[in-house]
Amino acid sequence: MVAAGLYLKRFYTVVRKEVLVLPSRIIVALFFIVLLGMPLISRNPYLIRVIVLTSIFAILAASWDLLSGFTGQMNFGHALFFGVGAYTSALLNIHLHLPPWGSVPLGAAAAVLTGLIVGIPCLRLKHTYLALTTMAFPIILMGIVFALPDVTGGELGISGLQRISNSLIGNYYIYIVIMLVLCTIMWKITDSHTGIIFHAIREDELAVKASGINTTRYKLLAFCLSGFFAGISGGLYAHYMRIAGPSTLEVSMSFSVVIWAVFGGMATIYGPVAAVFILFPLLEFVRFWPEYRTMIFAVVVLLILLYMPEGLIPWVRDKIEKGCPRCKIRNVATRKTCRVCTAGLD
Amino acid sequence: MNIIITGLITGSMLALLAISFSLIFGVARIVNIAHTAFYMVAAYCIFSLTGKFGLNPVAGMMIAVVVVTVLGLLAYKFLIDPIREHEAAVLIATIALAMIFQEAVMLIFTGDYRTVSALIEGYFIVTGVKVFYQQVLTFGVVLVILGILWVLLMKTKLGLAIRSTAEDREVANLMGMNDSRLAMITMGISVALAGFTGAVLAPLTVLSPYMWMEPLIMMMAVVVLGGLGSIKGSFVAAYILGFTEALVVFMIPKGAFLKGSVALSIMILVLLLRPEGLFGISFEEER
Amino acid sequence: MAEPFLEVEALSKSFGGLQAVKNIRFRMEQKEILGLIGPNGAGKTTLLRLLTGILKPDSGSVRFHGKQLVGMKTWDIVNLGVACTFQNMRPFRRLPIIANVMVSCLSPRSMRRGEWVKVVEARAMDALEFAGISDMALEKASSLSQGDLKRLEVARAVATDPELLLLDEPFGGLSPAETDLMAKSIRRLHKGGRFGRLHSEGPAMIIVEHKLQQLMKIVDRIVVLNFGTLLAEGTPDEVVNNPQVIEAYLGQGGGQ
Amino acid sequence: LPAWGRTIKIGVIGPMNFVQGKSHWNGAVMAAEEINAKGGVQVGNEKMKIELVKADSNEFLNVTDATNAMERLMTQDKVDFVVGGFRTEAVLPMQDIAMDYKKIFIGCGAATKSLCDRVAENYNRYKYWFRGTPFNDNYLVRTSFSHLGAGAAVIKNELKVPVKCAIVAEKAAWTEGMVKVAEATIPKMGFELVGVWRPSAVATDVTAELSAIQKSGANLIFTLFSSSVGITFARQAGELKIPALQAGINVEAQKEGFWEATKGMGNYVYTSSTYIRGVEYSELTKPFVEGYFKRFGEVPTYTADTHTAIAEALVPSIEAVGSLDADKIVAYLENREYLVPSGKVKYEKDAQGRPTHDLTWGPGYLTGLAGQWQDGKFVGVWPYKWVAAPGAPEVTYKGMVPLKIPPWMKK
Amino acid sequence: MLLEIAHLTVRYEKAVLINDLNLYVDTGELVSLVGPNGAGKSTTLRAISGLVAWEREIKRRSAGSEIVLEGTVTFNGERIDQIPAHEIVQRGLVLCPERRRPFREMTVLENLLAGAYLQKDRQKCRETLDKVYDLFPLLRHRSHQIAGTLSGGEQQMLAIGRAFMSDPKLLCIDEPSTGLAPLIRQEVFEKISEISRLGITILLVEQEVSVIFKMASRNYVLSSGKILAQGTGQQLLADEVLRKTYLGL
Ligand SMILES: Nc1ncnc2c1ncn2[C@@H]1O[C@H](COP(=O)(O)OP(=O)(O)OP(=O)(O)O)[C@@H](O)[C@H]1O
Ligand SMILES: Nc1ncnc2c1ncn2[C@@H]1O[C@H](COP(=O)(O)OP(=O)(O)OP(=O)(O)O)[C@@H](O)[C@H]1O
Ligand SMILES: [Mg+2]
Ligand SMILES: [Mg+2]
Repeated sequence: MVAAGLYLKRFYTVVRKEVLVLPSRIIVALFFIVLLGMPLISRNPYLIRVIVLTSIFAILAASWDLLSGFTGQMNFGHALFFGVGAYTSALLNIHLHLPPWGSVPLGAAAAVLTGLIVGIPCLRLKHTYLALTTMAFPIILMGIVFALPDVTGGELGISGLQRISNSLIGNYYIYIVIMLVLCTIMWKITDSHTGIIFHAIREDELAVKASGINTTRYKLLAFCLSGFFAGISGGLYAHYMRIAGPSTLEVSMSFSVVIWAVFGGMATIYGPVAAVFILFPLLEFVRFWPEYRTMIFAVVVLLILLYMPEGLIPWVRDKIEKGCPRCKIRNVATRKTCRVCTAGLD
Repeated sequence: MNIIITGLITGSMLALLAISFSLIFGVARIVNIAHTAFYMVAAYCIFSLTGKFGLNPVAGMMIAVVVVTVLGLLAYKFLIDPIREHEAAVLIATIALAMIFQEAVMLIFTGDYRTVSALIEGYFIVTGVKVFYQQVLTFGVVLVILGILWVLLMKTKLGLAIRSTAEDREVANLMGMNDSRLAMITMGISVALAGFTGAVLAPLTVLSPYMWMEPLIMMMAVVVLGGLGSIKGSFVAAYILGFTEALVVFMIPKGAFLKGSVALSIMILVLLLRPEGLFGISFEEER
Repeated sequence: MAEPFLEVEALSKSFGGLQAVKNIRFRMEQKEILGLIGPNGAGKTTLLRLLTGILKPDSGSVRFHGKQLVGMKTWDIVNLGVACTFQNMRPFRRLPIIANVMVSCLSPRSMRRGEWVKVVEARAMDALEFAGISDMALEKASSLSQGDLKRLEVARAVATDPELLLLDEPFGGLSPAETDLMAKSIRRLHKGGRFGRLHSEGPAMIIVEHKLQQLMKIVDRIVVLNFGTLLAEGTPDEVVNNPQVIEAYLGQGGGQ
Repeated sequence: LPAWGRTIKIGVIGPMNFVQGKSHWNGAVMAAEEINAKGGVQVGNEKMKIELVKADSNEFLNVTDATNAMERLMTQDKVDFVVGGFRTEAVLPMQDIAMDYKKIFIGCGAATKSLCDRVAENYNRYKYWFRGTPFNDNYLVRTSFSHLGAGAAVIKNELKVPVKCAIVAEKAAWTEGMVKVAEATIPKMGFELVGVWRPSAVATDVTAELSAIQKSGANLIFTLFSSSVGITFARQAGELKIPALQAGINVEAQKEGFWEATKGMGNYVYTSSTYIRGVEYSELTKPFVEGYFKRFGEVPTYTADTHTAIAEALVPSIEAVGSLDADKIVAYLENREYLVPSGKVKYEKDAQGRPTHDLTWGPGYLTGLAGQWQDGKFVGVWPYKWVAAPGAPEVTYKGMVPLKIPPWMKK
Repeated sequence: MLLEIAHLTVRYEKAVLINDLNLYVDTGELVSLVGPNGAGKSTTLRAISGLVAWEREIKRRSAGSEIVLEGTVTFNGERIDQIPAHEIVQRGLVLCPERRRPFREMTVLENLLAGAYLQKDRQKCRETLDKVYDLFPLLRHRSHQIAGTLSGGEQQMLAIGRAFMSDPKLLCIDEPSTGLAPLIRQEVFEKISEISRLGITILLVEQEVSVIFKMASRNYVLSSGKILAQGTGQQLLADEVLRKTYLGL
């Protein structure tokens, strides 16, 4: 009892000292709370479906950011990992009757493998070369999928997969929790030593090598990590849709991922996640105007980027917070002095 | 023989698209995904001008190129230029632009497939193979344009300036080069060429609002294979990929749908050996 | 017999038709500072790059503690204890200066297991302190002036905790006063000891420099390159008075 | 006006930016207007009005979107029935969602048989699915071969040469099985098979293929096209005057715009079709085709059979059972045999006698049509004196004309 | 007066790089600008040649950090602080930037030709090219080498040569001697004074105080964005404090 009280107190202190000091952290906390509490407010299956799919794509967008935003290896073929994850889990589920908790991780493992296979030829490519080359991989795989219709179902895909959970709310929580956990992990990764090295690789690879870092390993690591998370999202998607088809490999899928991530703000992880949570429901929201849906979507993206070229989230963040010129710690925009070093903020 | 002709035509088209694409990439580091969308707009322009308003096809072509160029310059000025410092944002902006063009075309012309009649009808026979006059015409025009481009970029000051700005805008300024105007000019040339490609090619293909997707990828493959910024490279690579596609169609007729995949695989194989592309410049230490 | 510290044997490298490094051989001791001079384009930078594996030699061998370096990856060489700086500074422009150095601190050689970010940061800070730019640690590297970039280069190399430090024009772009300071720091580093959390074993060094005045004060021995070949070798005094060196490199009254 | 009871909500789902989806919608609109004008649907002692809900599945571009649209229909719009769907990869998950909510979903576009196999295998879950149009891919093959046979017969008669047949099929799932069957069947039909070509569905240049085909000496080309390659192929073949008759499936050629799209080069293209002006399967055909033409200015394609699905399948069943209860309607509908504008519907059972809710094909039921472009007009040419099986009666629908071969084949 | 800078102030966000700087250069003079690292020498040259304004324009468009540029710069009787960098070049004020900055992927020859971008007269262009080649014979041998693969010193020569190519009235050179071997360095300084004697005005930023003070007619000592002192070499060297703390002699 006492221990519980103590913990509660500790928790409260942490919340007050670490979360409540910055609006962005409060927003993240609210985001967690709202998502987890959603079913208490509404159990509308359509809404739930949209949120679940949004979550799946949020993982995907964040995984792209992990690879491309951080290490600067622009991947224009991210659908590859998604598709491999989806197809692998689908095949395992259909033919070996593996339950989702087995097939999804194995699908992710397959995506990691794909990451390696794609990563090795891409190791020596840079910038735009890499971007344009990666675009080719899902198309090649799509060719293979069509060439082997007996295994892959060709254009029809593999359908009739098992659901992860048969209850609406159960499903919801499984997906939401997985999303929140995975995104937090990704964010943690980028916040660690590895994150710094990823950043540095983006800036100047040769200099990183000369600093004694095995850049090959880190670049492949980026590919594998990104593949892993994208593969999970692919597997989750397949089990949610109960079908894995060639649409998971389409160019438009790869493009969407890039749009989400850049729209939200690259090299942040939370940016792409937030962007998916804005753009995906937006596309649903404009259903009332079907002829202009894509048009509206494109115009919104274009206009926002015109004013916030760094992405939406960094822009918002800069509005509500500002960095201390001395110690670079972030502060609420309304403060006059820094909360740590008390330097003047204007 | 067939392989040669098909390869030549596909190759020339790819070369034109790829070179005009890498032009603007070269100067302003803009990866213009909407490039082929401009090509589509030009094709539709011709369709409506010749089909709906009954204009003479040549006049239609000219107007189409002008329209597309103006469109391209406007888009550049108001949508791309303001965010040019942010490569990723530009990238998305051009994707969005392509989507907008696609949707606009869809709204105006619907999603039905359309065709445009050839400038010269008919065909002739070489070594037992039927060749359309239109194809020959296209091929000839493309070669001429490529030649002009070559001279423009390699032999004139404009070309020098374009390549200088591509490398270091700040220093280019110190040489008296107006980087923003150069970017504008290049964008104009680039888009005009895309429009021109669309115009010449319109009679040979089927128009649909999604027609920009297919050549986009092959175009990028050509640019990468040839080496970014290398005109010679794009030229050679375009024909390599063009012939590859043609070969696939002939060697494995049942696998004709694989032509794209095969061509892309070849590109990746080449890049494995030469990461900077066929004619790209590389620094040994950066391998 | 103990292995020589560094032994370069018949090292050659050519670019296209140009033979940048021709059949170079020299040795150096653990406790030495070696100056490497020569006219522009003599192949000094190329030689350093060959030593660190950034470039692959056409032939020849480099032995470090008896270990063949040729064919090894750059990062492995760095982790053996050979660090280098770039003549044309290559900072991570958009990262804070401290993060620039942290990358070096994160190399397997320099990193101790399970070290927290804070500790790594402290060590990076010490390296910056050494180079004299710690006050700007949190600024972006892109805002550094030419001279400060040079110092950042040195700080990065030092942070890998090297046994052999290859400095490519460490004084380039530094003002005379700062050159002296840097020269002093380098000497101090060579003596070994502690720099805050940074522990220095007193690395051997090869310094490429055109500012001979300051160079002479810190080096024990000088190697002169010309057209990729070894022109002369000896103590600073010997080299400066070598007529060939004077003709090819110093010029009448140069370097004084 | 009678006092309306509640409305019957019918979701129409399809790729609304594309012709297929537009036809889905048009057919449904026409049905709803006709029924509402007649005073609505008599359910028990209530008159109910039909209300359509349009859902853009965007399924060609984005399968996720399609499922969201379906979910929305189910839970937001709370429709009672759904008609539509086209791309199989999208219809499969859409079907699942409809079944989750136990709503009757009449598919009007996807031909894949596996959609109906699901009904047989798991009746309780999938019984709410019915095939509306077209008949499944197996039958599609059978009709196509009949068309091919008819074409071959004309060639044999007029030219007195042996028939050499080339197969040209776009690379897509639906052609996969058909190509295999065709490769096996064509030699059995007594023709020489000279080769198989598989261009991409959106190829814009097939001169390479055409030259090869001409070299192979083919005089009959079995085409399987559903996409833009149909236009490219027909146009370039016409321009190059390839001496062969194109027969089979060319979806683009079923449309009014084909003549214009090929600039007249598509003359003599011969393709299966569902509706042709002037051809009548039954007494329902003419009012439907002419009405549709009057209303929308074009001849209905098979996705416009949402009209049939609503007006002939759903509404009469609702009226007969006197309720909107899906289970009751299913039980009634699956045993019904009824006239539709394209023939007569009877739902099939599989070999083990399990209901599949698939459509029966054959003389007297649904057969489809084939038409040919003859100098700017698309006319019906099959079934023309068609004998389905030895001894069976000859079938010729009203309004048919004889098939022609391109004059340049005659040298 | 060929160039006059009055009350020049440059700020990057909150950092003051140049603070109320006044400076002038007369026609035909060779003026040097010296000072410790980070003093703002390069920034001054960048401000004169319009690059700071150019950068400000870009930053403003991209909503990035804010740059403030105040004060007047007069060149040849005309205010140039408001006109874009590429037009300043047209008026004859040319900057050879620090850190060499060659066009890495172009050949040496192309680099030099780019320098002569504004030169309309082909014949003259060829002549200047020959002059540059005479100045740095090494470049002649390397004229088809990709500039990025040149050695550091060779790149420095290229950068100076490229600036010469634009036929300047006032040539601003930022640390030309970095990375040059003593022999070449001597030569470069000789050539610079030669050019200066030919009537081209030169504003030189250098670290080699001992050499520079002998060459320059006047010198400015810059520290923390402010002018600390100015005068001939002898005057400045006479000041003990200055010598010790700022010039390191
Ligand atoms: N990648 C390359 N391709 C072609 N030539 C090269 C390459 N790298 C260097 N060189 C040439 O090799 C020679 C040696 O260059 P290096 O950089 O080693 O000179 P250096 O001695 O460091 O000169 P400096 O003192 O000017 O820096 C130079 O002439 C240079 O032009
Ligand atoms: N973009 C920038 N943002 C903020 N501060 C900057 C920026 N660029 C330069 N600075 C700062 O301005 C000061 C002056 O820089 P500048 O490059 O003019 O120095 P310098 O006198 O040329 O030094 P050096 O001799 O090292 O080249 C430096 O302290 C530098 O850190
Ligand atoms: Mg060097
Ligand atoms: Mg400077």
